[in-house]
Amino acid sequence: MYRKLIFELSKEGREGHTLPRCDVPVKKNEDLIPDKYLRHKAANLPQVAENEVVRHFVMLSTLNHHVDKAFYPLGSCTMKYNPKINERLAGLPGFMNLHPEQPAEKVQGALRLMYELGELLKEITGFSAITLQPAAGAQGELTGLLLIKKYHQMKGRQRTVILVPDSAHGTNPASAAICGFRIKTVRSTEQGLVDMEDLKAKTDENVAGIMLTNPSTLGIFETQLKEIRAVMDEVDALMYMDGANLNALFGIVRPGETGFDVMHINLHKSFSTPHGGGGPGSGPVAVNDKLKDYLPAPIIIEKNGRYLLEYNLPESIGSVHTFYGNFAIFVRAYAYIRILGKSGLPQVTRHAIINANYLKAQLKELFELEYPAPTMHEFVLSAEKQKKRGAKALDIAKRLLDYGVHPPTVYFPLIVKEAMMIEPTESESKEMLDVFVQSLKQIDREIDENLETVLQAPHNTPVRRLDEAGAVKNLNINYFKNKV
Amino acid sequence: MYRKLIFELSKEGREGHTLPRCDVPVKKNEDLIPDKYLRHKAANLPQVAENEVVRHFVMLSTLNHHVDKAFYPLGSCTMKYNPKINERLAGLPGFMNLHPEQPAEKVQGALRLMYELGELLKEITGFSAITLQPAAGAQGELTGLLLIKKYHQMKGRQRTVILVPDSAHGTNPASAAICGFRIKTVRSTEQGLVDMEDLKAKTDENVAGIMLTNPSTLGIFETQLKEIRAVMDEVDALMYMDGANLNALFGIVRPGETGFDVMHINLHKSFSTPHGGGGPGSGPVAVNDKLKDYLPAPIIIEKNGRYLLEYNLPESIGSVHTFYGNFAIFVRAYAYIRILGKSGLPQVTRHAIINANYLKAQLKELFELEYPAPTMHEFVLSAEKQKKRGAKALDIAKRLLDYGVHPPTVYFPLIVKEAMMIEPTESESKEMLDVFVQSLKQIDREIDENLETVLQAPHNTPVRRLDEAGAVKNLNINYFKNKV
Amino acid sequence: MSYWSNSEQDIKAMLKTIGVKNFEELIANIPEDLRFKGQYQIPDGLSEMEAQKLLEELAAENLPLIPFAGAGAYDHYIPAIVDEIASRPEFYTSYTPYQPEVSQGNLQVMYEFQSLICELTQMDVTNASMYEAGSALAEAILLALSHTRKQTVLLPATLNLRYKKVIETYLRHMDVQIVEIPQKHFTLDLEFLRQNIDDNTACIVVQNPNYFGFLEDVEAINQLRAAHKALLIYAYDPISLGILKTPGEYEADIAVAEGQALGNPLNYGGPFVGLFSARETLLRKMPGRIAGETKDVDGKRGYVLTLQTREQHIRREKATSNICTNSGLLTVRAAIYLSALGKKGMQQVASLCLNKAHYLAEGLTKLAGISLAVEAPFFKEFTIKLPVNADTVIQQFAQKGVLAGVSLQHLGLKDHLLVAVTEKRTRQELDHYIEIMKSILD
Amino acid sequence: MSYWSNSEQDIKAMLKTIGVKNFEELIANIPEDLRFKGQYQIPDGLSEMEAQKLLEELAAENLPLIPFAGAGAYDHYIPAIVDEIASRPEFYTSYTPYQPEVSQGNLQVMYEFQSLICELTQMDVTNASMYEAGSALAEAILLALSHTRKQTVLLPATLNLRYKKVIETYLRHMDVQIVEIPQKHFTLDLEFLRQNIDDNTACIVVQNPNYFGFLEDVEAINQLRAAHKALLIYAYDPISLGILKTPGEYEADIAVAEGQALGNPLNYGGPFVGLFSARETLLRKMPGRIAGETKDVDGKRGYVLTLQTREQHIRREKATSNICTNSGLLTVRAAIYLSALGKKGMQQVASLCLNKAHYLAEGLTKLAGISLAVEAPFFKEFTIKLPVNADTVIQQFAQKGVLAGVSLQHLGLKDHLLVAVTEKRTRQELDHYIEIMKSILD
Repeated sequence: MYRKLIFELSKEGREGHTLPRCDVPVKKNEDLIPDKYLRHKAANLPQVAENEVVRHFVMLSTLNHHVDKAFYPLGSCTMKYNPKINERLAGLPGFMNLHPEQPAEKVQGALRLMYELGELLKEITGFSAITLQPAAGAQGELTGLLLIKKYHQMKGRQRTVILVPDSAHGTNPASAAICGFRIKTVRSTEQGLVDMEDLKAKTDENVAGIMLTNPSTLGIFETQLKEIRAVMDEVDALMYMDGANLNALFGIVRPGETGFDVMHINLHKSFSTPHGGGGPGSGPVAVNDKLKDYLPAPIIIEKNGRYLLEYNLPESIGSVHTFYGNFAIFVRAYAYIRILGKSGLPQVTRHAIINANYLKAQLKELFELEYPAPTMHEFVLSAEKQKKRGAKALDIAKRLLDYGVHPPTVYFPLIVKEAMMIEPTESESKEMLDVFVQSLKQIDREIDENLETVLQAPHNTPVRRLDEAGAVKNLNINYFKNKV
Repeated sequence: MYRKLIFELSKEGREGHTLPRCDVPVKKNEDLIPDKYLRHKAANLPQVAENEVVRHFVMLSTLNHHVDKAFYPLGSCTMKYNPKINERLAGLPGFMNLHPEQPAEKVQGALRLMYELGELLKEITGFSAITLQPAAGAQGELTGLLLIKKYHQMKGRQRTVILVPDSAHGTNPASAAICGFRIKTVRSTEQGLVDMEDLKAKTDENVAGIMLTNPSTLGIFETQLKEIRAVMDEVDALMYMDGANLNALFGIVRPGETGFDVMHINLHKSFSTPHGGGGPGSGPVAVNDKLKDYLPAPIIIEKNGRYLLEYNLPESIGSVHTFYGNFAIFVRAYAYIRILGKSGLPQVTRHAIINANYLKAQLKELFELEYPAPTMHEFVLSAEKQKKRGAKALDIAKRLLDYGVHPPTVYFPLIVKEAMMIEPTESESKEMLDVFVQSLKQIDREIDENLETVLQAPHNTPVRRLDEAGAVKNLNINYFKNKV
Repeated sequence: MSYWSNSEQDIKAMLKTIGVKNFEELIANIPEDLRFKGQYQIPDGLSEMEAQKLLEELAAENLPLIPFAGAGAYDHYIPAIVDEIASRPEFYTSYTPYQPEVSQGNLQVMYEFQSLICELTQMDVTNASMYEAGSALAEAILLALSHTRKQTVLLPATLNLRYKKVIETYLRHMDVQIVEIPQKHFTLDLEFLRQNIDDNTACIVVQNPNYFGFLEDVEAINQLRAAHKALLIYAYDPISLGILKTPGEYEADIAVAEGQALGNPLNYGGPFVGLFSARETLLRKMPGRIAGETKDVDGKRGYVLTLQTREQHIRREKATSNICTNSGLLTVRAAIYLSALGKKGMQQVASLCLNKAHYLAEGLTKLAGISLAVEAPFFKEFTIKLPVNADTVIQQFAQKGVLAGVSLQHLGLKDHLLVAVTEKRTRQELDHYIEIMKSILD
Repeated sequence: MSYWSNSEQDIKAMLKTIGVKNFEELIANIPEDLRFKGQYQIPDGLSEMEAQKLLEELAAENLPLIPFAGAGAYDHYIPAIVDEIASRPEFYTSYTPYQPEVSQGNLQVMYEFQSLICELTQMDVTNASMYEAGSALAEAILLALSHTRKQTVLLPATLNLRYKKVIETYLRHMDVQIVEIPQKHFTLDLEFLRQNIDDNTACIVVQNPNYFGFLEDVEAINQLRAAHKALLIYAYDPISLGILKTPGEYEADIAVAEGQALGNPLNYGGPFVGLFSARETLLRKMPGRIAGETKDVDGKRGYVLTLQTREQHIRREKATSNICTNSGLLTVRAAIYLSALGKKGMQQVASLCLNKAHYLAEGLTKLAGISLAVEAPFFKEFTIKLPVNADTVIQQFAQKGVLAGVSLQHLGLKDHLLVAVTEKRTRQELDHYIEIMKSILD
């Protein structure tokens, strides 16, 4: 099969795009800019005809698994269906062609959309204020932690520790570290909940707050929120919720009412905006009254039906985005919420939870279920039994590729050995879930009957198992540097 | 692999699209329309969720060969690159959302575009008048023949015969037959030209005209146009040019200047509008002064910079399209012509002819070249030699599929045995042509070394050789009828 | 902008392989006196950016009005997935599935499209599409003439006049008598039909809802034509079949429709897509391509073009029709549309049209001087009689950004206006329409 | 509208398989006092058609002005193929390539993107993107601080103020001293720099062309920073590198840019895409994902995420950055843009911007009372001094549908206007701009 790099298609003199003629008098570059500022050797960018550029990238696209192809149950990633209408709406010229420095009176629709999206998210999460700025969940975490830091600073104290359960997303400790916090890990109980004894033991006057993912990465709802709140209140520490799993809570729980002070929301997870092969996402941060004055500037305010960007926020932590956040993602999330509406959102959660439980019911015998607590929108199995029979979680994942479905997230969370973290989302049909179950059962049989087939998998993919260690050893991350 | 019918995905109660609530008072259907007019059993259309509808059709799409994938050298089909800008422009709301009954003063841009497209096509073809109405090449032929018929009728005579060379497109005789003409076939010479003796022998007072494809389906330019014209003039018969191969003539020949009275143009071939899996196309018909008064109504006229649809054409043959033709295709063709412009169009032809000759030069030894006359944009090889060694043109075509390229048109034109009609178009790069040559050479070797591989081909396609006879014998062309 | 791939350097190498010095040598056989010697009198080429600006300016010279016009072109909502999928190059840059092994996508969609239309219409067989309704009706008549070997065609005055013109063009050269059945109270004159149908009648074309939007008494027509073994060619609105009796139930021999409403934009009248269905007995003479199910050598289900012996590339002058390229991409759109709306959606969209059209009709006929052209049942389109000239009304509406409808002036009905209402028209727009009309009449 | 697949019938069957009576049983563990008992106070759901109408109305409340504003967001032409390809669900509905065997499309594009940016900048290594320029610069500084283990960061007043605010937010909690280098004649004050740079300086950030559009004397800056082993963080405009000297040639340690200009729409400021390149020596501390070439078990070339030990899902709190989701889809667009324009196109687009910007500047400075803020070389953006308040000028231009530029009021320069000109601005638009300005001043 054809599989070239765009650079290998390049041939001197070919053209992929024609620029317009210059309709003003043309001067030489060096007549307008002193020579010492000029580049003397052109970048050796590809020279490829338009037809070939199109074929190249179309071909590359077909090598990807994607939501519109088949099941994509990556735990914690919420690979749900991305409604096509949202793409159409985000592409409206009245949104797409707006310069961010346009005067407010000429962007009232954009500001209103952002304002209303904020109001909707506040209503859904039960918080009283919000910033839409953070460009992704991890930046939302950073923002939330800066708010917590500010809270303590305003009280004149230096708090240095963030508590993070061992089931947390990897970004949680990383974000806390970037804010200059030390991380203390809190153990989970056998039920997958926060170990209250461990929590109490680790909570002292150095603690700024705790970061909880709820439901946790085990897909388990943390039922001890009131108790955790009480522990935090003793030292006036705050509670941060990683909202990556908000998908599981619509209509059931509003985090702002359960003791949390601040949370981030992944619009590209819970609110169905596309993942774009790794972004852009969007990570708004909602807070309660304790933190609202510290939100990043600008915020959008409404005055007599007109909308404004308010920069004059003396206690703000500053800005985390060059402009106002990922506006085109807001358009999609806004459309999604408005289309589903008041009763549709709770249905999303209902379907997501039922789908997860339906899978779990059929797989919990086949695999080990280390945490048998009630499952929300996702759950974690262990392939320990299979590993003993010769095939690791990784092998099972690779073999699933041959069955045309994407494997679950594997080896995460770290507290489950041979973890397989499965999130079907509400979009999937019973039939698709059944195909997944059958595939796993078949692979399980293959382990006994034809182990090599599993260990050598995948067989039907564009490339087979790739040498990741070799990639590090013989590092080649730049075509031109490598060629030199 | 998943390969279901949309009907097999259907499950009671699933929804693929939600209609808006009725915002006017709702009455029952039977309160507004008497029961005897109503359907009592709903059509058993699929019930499939949006996500699954998307996946179904996306999956189906991936089973198609297409221009944006690889080489597609179907002779006579001109599978050239379809510029993406044309899709963007045809989708402008100011074009796409226009109702055809809008008053002329509110569609000036559309009318101007149609008028200017007509002027451009007249300039390119050398004719003096044009209709854009015909929806495809075959309908263009029909229109042209009706014009020829009208011409003779206006002269008070009944002409019954249309001359068609044996190298003609299948639609030529079919179109003539539908107009009530009898067809007389004119032989080709060994050079692939019209046999002048045969032509003269068959030309008499019954002949209404001759239909010529130029270059012919052999890719050979008919050099005897003046001579043919002279023969036709003797009986006042007209000359029709099938313009399917106009791609080969830009900047070299203007058909209207070479003796033809009427021609059709395939916008979806020469002017790069996409083929849409079999349409829509567009087949404007250009004529000289002899025929201009008979063109279908309406035509677009310009008066003081304003554009109008003129219906008052007393000698018009009528209409061949409900409205004005395939407007969205006009937008694409217009953009294409304006982008290439005066000197770009001749380059199109130059590249198309060089590409064809480059292939021919490398393949004429491998295969038989029955007509060695100079090749324009396409040429026809014969796989007679290969057939003798065991593999027919069909086998070679099927084997080419395994190499990832689409085969040429095979078994056409009928005058070449084991014909393979190859049209590379100007879009293809030298490298792609080289891949094609190498593939054919490889297959030729396989005939000797591994004949079964060729005869059993294709091997790597979504399905393998299909039972076409079985399809006719056990006719199943309607899922519901078959299931009953 | 250029769309060829090779550079002049490549060309040089290629000419060398060919064995010529220059391009001119390759075309030296073309006689001098046939050569075009000048330069095209057309503008210089443009960059993509310039072309976009140019075409945007042209598009801006059009003002899409809110359409209350129908008459064969309807402003129905197009679900986003239709655009999303049909804009895949896998669909729009492919061609006729001459090699079925690499065309299963198009072939299966053709098969599904045929089946969907069959189920919607309750007809036996459907082809893979025609250009649009007008020429599809003409081809239906050609089929009826060929099948019955009779010479008279009955065309009612309640048939879309534009369709009629295309039919006349297709039949003009033939030895066929076209009898127009006049309208009476804006439906087909049954009495006239009774007197004019005879054993020489090949077919009668019935459009239902008819051009004026009103429902014909198809059962009565049917009785008359059955007595004379004339074929019934039934022209329908596919959206209407969400709730209206089907051509199959009316025992139509051929059912034809404009399929634009099924997920295709207005596009100023084209490309549109003709839907063509028939009784099984007419199958072998049916024009157009047909996809059929079969198996491959491994026994796997697959689809091919079938019954190709009807077609011109095999039968040449003996083909049933000359149609070749059709409206493939629009059938992809229609198949997606029908799959997305499904059983329930098609009923709902029809019901919405019905209710909204009646809401508007009721509102309008409350205005002094306006009445329905006839008190007959209608679906989404209806004709009203105005106390003023319809063309003037249309012009005044246009100034307010609304396309009021289609004037029936061309039928000599200067004060009649044909109004269509789809599910897209909101109550606000309907009320606004009534307001404008009121202000014009005041 | 609903986007779940299963019907209530399916749900019934599934609950049975699960072994519960109803959904409520599945969430019975959630304590009552944590439950949300009410109903969301948000509107009822909408059909797709209603949502489209609603959003179209919102979009219509925005009036996209013809932008002569830049300041970090530029209106460059986006070739049609960029939209065509990036709108394929294969790209936009996929995610981080955790399973490289079924993600070779995204991985290879990442590798190509990295290589394209390396070649454009003449830098050694590039990551697979950051959110946007502001936070990318902040991360660059974090990297410099970590690498040098020094505490002072020099930020010139000629840096985009919005970037500066993000940087300050990221650094606020750290034990770092930010020293602002003032501007002098709208470029960085070299004398101040000379006096304030020392061995404790971790890095200096230089934006070139700077916020005001003018070119900095990077060589002079470079000499100063080299003497103190401070890192050079170089913020560039990727379009400018078609003709301007590269960060690589200036020996930058880290080069950062806003990549929006490379085929991405303005989108009211986001999503944008941060370009992040560095010297090879900084690679192991570089934030963000990186794709690398490798082989599969059959020896076939393939691509994987590499150097993941820098990343948070493995290193957790020891990660070099917390960035995870980035701007993947925008890098696909940038890769297509750079591939389509290619070697020649990037030179041309830069040259067009250069010429047009100078044409406008010349035209404007001929008007009485208008001058360039400083007579320094500039690329596509420049600052002018007006005889009137810039905000007023902007308002008056806006009434004519033109975005005149960005006011520098926030820097205390009320009568200064920052104007950007891309290749999209036609001569007619430039002349129109001059005309409007003239009429305001008259």
